[in-house]
Amino acid sequence: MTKMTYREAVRAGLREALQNDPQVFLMGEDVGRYGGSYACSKGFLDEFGPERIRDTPLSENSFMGAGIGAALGGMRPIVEIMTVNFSLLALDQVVNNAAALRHMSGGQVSVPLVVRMATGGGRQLAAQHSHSLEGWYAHVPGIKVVAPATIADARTMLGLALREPDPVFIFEHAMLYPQEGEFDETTPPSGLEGAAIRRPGRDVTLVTYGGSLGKCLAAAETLAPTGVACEVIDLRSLRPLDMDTVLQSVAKTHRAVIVDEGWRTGSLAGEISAQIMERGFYDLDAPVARVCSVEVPIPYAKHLEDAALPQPERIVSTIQELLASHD
Amino acid sequence: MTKMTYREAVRAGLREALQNDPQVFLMGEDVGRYGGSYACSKGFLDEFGPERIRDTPLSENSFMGAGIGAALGGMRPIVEIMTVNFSLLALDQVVNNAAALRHMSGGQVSVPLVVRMATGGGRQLAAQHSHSLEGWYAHVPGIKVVAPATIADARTMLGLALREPDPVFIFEHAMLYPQEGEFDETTPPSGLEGAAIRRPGRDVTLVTYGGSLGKCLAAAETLAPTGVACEVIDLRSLRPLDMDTVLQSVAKTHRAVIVDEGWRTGSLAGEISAQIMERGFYDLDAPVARVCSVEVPIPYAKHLEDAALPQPERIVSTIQELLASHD
Amino acid sequence: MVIPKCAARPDCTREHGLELLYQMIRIRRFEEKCAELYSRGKIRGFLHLYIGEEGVAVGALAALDEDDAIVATYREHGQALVRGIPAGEIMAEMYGKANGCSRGRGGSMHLFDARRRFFGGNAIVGGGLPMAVGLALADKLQKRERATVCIFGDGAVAEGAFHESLNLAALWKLPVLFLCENNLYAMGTAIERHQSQTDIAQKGANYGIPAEAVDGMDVLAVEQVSRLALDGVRSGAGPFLLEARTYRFRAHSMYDAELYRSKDEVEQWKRRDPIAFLTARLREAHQLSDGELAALESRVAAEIDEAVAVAEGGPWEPLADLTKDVYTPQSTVGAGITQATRASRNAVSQPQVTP
Amino acid sequence: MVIPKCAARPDCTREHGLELLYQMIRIRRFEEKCAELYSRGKIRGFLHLYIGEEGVAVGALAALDEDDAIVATYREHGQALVRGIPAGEIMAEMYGKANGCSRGRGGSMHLFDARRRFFGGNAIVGGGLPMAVGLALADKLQKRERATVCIFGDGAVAEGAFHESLNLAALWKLPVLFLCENNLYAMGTAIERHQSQTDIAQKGANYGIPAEAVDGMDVLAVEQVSRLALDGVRSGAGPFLLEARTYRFRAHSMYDAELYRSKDEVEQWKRRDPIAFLTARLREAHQLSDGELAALESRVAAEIDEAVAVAEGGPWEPLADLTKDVYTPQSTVGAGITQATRASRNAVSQPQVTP
Ligand SMILES: Cc1ncc(C[n+]2csc(CCOP(=O)(O)OP(=O)(O)O)c2C)c(N)n1
Ligand SMILES: Cc1ncc(C[n+]2csc(CCOP(=O)(O)OP(=O)(O)O)c2C)c(N)n1
Ligand SMILES: [Mg+2]
Ligand SMILES: [Mg+2]
Repeated sequence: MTKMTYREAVRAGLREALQNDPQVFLMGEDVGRYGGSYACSKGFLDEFGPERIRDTPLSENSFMGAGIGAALGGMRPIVEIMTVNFSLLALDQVVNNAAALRHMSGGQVSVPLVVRMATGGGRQLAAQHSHSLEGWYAHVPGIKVVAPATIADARTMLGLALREPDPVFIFEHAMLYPQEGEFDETTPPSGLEGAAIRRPGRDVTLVTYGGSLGKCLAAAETLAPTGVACEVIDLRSLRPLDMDTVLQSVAKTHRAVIVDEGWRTGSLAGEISAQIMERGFYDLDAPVARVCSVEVPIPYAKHLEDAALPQPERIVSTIQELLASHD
Repeated sequence: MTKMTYREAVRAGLREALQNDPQVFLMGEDVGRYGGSYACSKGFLDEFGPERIRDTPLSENSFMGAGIGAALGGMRPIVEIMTVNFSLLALDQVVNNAAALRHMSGGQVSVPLVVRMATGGGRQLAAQHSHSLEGWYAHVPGIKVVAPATIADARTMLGLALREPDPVFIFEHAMLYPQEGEFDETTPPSGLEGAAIRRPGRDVTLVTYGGSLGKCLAAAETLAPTGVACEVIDLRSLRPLDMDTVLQSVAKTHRAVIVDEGWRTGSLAGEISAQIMERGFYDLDAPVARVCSVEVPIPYAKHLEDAALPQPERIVSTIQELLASHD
Repeated sequence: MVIPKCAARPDCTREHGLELLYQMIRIRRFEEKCAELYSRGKIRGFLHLYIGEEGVAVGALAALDEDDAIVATYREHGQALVRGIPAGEIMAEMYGKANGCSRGRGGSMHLFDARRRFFGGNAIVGGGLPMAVGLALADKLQKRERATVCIFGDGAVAEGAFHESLNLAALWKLPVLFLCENNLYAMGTAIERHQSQTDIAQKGANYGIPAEAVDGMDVLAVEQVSRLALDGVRSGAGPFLLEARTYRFRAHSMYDAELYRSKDEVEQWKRRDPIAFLTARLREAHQLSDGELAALESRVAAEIDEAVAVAEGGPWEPLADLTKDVYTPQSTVGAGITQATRASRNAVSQPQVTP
Repeated sequence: MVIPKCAARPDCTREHGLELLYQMIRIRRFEEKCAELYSRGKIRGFLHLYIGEEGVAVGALAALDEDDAIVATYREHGQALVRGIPAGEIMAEMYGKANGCSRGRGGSMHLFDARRRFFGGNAIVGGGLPMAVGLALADKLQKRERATVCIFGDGAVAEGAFHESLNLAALWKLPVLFLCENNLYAMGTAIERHQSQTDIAQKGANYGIPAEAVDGMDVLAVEQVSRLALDGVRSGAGPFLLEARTYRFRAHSMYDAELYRSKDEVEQWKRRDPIAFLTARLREAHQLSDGELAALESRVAAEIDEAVAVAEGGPWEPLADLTKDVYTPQSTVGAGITQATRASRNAVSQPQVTP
């Protein structure tokens, strides 16, 4: 067991990947001399040299595309987009090339590209720096999307992603980097794709991922003394979705709340709710509820930002209403 | 009553807007000398001159941003992005500026911008030219999103959009342009936002919009002789969603199928299903079903493309299964 | 470029020289206060200081008319102050208060003042350039002889938006002054590592845009070139690209360990402090006494104290108003004229530089 | 640029001249057949003909080695044919058949052949440039002396991707030949209306990239400049920008009424037909007889008949396989090596120009 922060876990995963495979290289804005905007690659430039730790100009669209090309050319690129906010500039390359090339070519090529980016709000960075758009990525066939929420996943998911033949997008919630936890080197890593039950319970299923996992666990903790046992599911992978795990839980608890930092309308939470509807309808004792971000560009002021994002209190009250509605 | 094509309706709406307000101008790739890639602005360059009918270079991100700036500067720009596929290059300006400026400035500015684009598949244009990403736009607070499905809406929605103080995105399904229909000048236009019941029925609610409306009506027609009466709802506006109309219908029919050309996972259809769950759960006799695009980059070959997109047959069989599942 | 002597410039009176100095000191002291308030947790989020670069904003904005427009970046306290947004409103914004210039919704990176045609604070690198093109297009279409100044860093030059926007502006001969604050770094990436060709002014030729580089540490030079450039821009000659060579003395933002540059390099540049430079010039010309300088400083100190008081005393936006201003209430829309339009049409005559 | 006489070029034997002519005629006749098949409904979707521009593809690709890579646009039948993708596979692709070079999934705009390092057919204007940069980066990192040719139109030059990609390639000294097919129009928009500075080769200077313009109607000139450029590119000198000045004789695609240019302009350019030009040169030099030309034509005709037969006879992909190839089956992945990697590593020795 090693104590480490999420940031250190990401860093260790990156370092291991660079050490294990000479084809792996890291490319992005300020990954080198600056050490990474979240310090995840601090020291790497000295350790691995400028060929493998490549500072890029501010050109998100093109270095995303360059990652795709390098993957086609036999390398194993890890592209870092500082935050999901700037990835809007690169979506053409993601959707029209990374996701489509394999199918469009009749299966002749694969694009073994890994892309990492920070996501989410909570640091008072205001409207242009607080997006949670991983749900958009989860809509696109041809790519895979994961969101490590724990130290162990932060430590191991990159390595798993690098075993995939197709593009994998890793979303790291920016609020997680300083969080501390234990990492057990002896536990074999979970697969890249399955969901995980982070807390078992019988009364209500909480489905979440990434930065919202901690909030759900906090809500569960708050409710426990009141006799409400929440089962907390961490999706881990947003595409593909492991709905079997979700549905099994719902079959047991008969109630579900989905917590997702995306704006509510058109959120990934909506998709999960729809799939529970489609495959678990007859297990439900009450309609599935969602706790998402309020539909507003995330404001700077702390009290407004807090009110805009999902919080444990809102999760708790949503669960309480859900339970009340049908007792 | 005038007989016209959807294309002519769009063109007439544009022409009227340009005639009515000297602040209105049209800007986009090949809107001028070429006459518009879908011929919607043919002849306008001669009629309104190059100041108001502006051919742009291939620079989607920047002329979208220029539209935003021109709107801030007191003009009434209509930006045409040839197709939603290319709008991926402009999403940064959409999400980070058009949608956010008003809120981010504390309400000091509005962005009275109208953006039109073609969307959808069905013409064998393959993976990079067949996206239906209007669902992504519908996720973004700060903008409005509409999808005219009828001749009347094609004719009038642009004018209504130009009365809005905030950005409005109009999605015209590319398969609709050659379709013919009647336009009744004497009927006052519906508002920009409400949904419309295009065919009343008591057995099942079909919720759809844009290019899928005709497919739903065809499915309803096919089922009518079998004694199944479908109520077909055309959402018209994708943001905001008129869920009241949907829920009223579901309260009557107790069953719903949502038809949407977006890829299934993370589709707008999922959102509507989730909202029916949240607000109409106890009205439902069976789980809400979805007919969406298969999760594959849209292929070129006709038989594959047809299989990938929603079709009347698939809608019919989905409805039949839904009815069978609970009888 | 020959640096004009202040006294030798017909437009540069002693009063004007003192005004420029005053504005630079205002920015410097204001930001020093911001840094302090940041470490005390009063200001949060990202905070990008302009210290060292004051000559650019003060010089360039001095050349603006009140109905010209400004599009700035996240490093825009200086521009906002010079443009006349009251320091208290700026400080309140950084506190996240409802009396902030963006009602607390924007913070340091999104200062706005539509009445003064200050169109933000944009936190997406390169994101403001297309908008500036559009503002200028609106002016041209409405036959208004005014300019839009679009400010961006050297890092933004690598973005596609730079290329597309310069092409558009040149093609359509739009009244934009593209003002690049070349401080030699995009965050931790030196210009040699983000530009294959590092002479930014030379890039004007790629678009047929006249261009000039100026010493950004010399406020007088910046002002003079800006005036010349703006004369052309306003009179219909099309856009101009001005590269101001400058340096930021502080970290990129409050989180930066500055691993990418040497202390020595920073010290070298500090010797060219734009405030010290102008102070020396004014002294040489016997236009500034110790007493006058002290008076300037205390005027500034008083303004900043007052700004902090405004921020401290400001109210919080009620939570009930969280979703206000996502959409424009229809009631505020009169006959197709939006608020923005009205704001710009009724632009109040406003001193561009507050005393 | 002085146009080199074929006989005067050491690398240009009579056989080579005839080979170039043959390739241009192949493209021309193939596309004439495509146009016919389009009107008969056999080919659907968008179809962009290259007729008039054959000299560019034939000249430039003649200078390529078999392990160089190509990234093309939606107007890529010519490049695909010259690169050696069998005409039957291309035609079958346009029929949407399973024996098409992209299994019927791509159509005219997405011809692929990984084994021949032909990385598509890209239908997003400018979308191929970043990918080409990445392919070249992979070569550089793996110390392989090979080049990537990235083909794009004049219209693509306005996109941000052009700017970003040229900067990246130059900054990192990557082996890319950027080949701009300047046919003076982006769809219906003439270059004067989409570029503020219309000399494309001159834009190399903006990135410190050596550049040259060449007469795209002269296949020999294109080949010669391409060879020179590629020598530098492969040997580590960094990227090169080559502008080939050309013209498309046909509509932009099959739906175009050509309102934006005069018949007269088109006729003027047709007088500079690259096929007629080389034919005349070879005749002057007594290197081509009527009989030889007829033989060439009938060889081409036979190939095209055969291609149509391959397409007509090809099978349809079973509907059950619709979602195949969205993801790579894990079974095809060996020890972290993907199919693409393997394809490029085991690249079969392949004649670059099929006889
Ligand atoms: C599109 C985008 N990419 C990345 C960032 C993160 N970022 C913020 S500032 C900055 C450096 C910008 O440098 P420059 O344009 O030179 O401006 P300076 O900070 O030096 O004033 C970066 C990379 C961003 N805000 N936007
Ligand atoms: C990003 C993008 N915008 C618009 C289009 C539509 N479009 C297809 S081809 C074309 C013109 C491109 O001109 P150019 O690059 O000169 O190539 P050419 O067709 O002349 O060979 C346009 C506008 C597109 N495919 N991609
Ligand atoms: Mg900088
Ligand atoms: Mg062209």
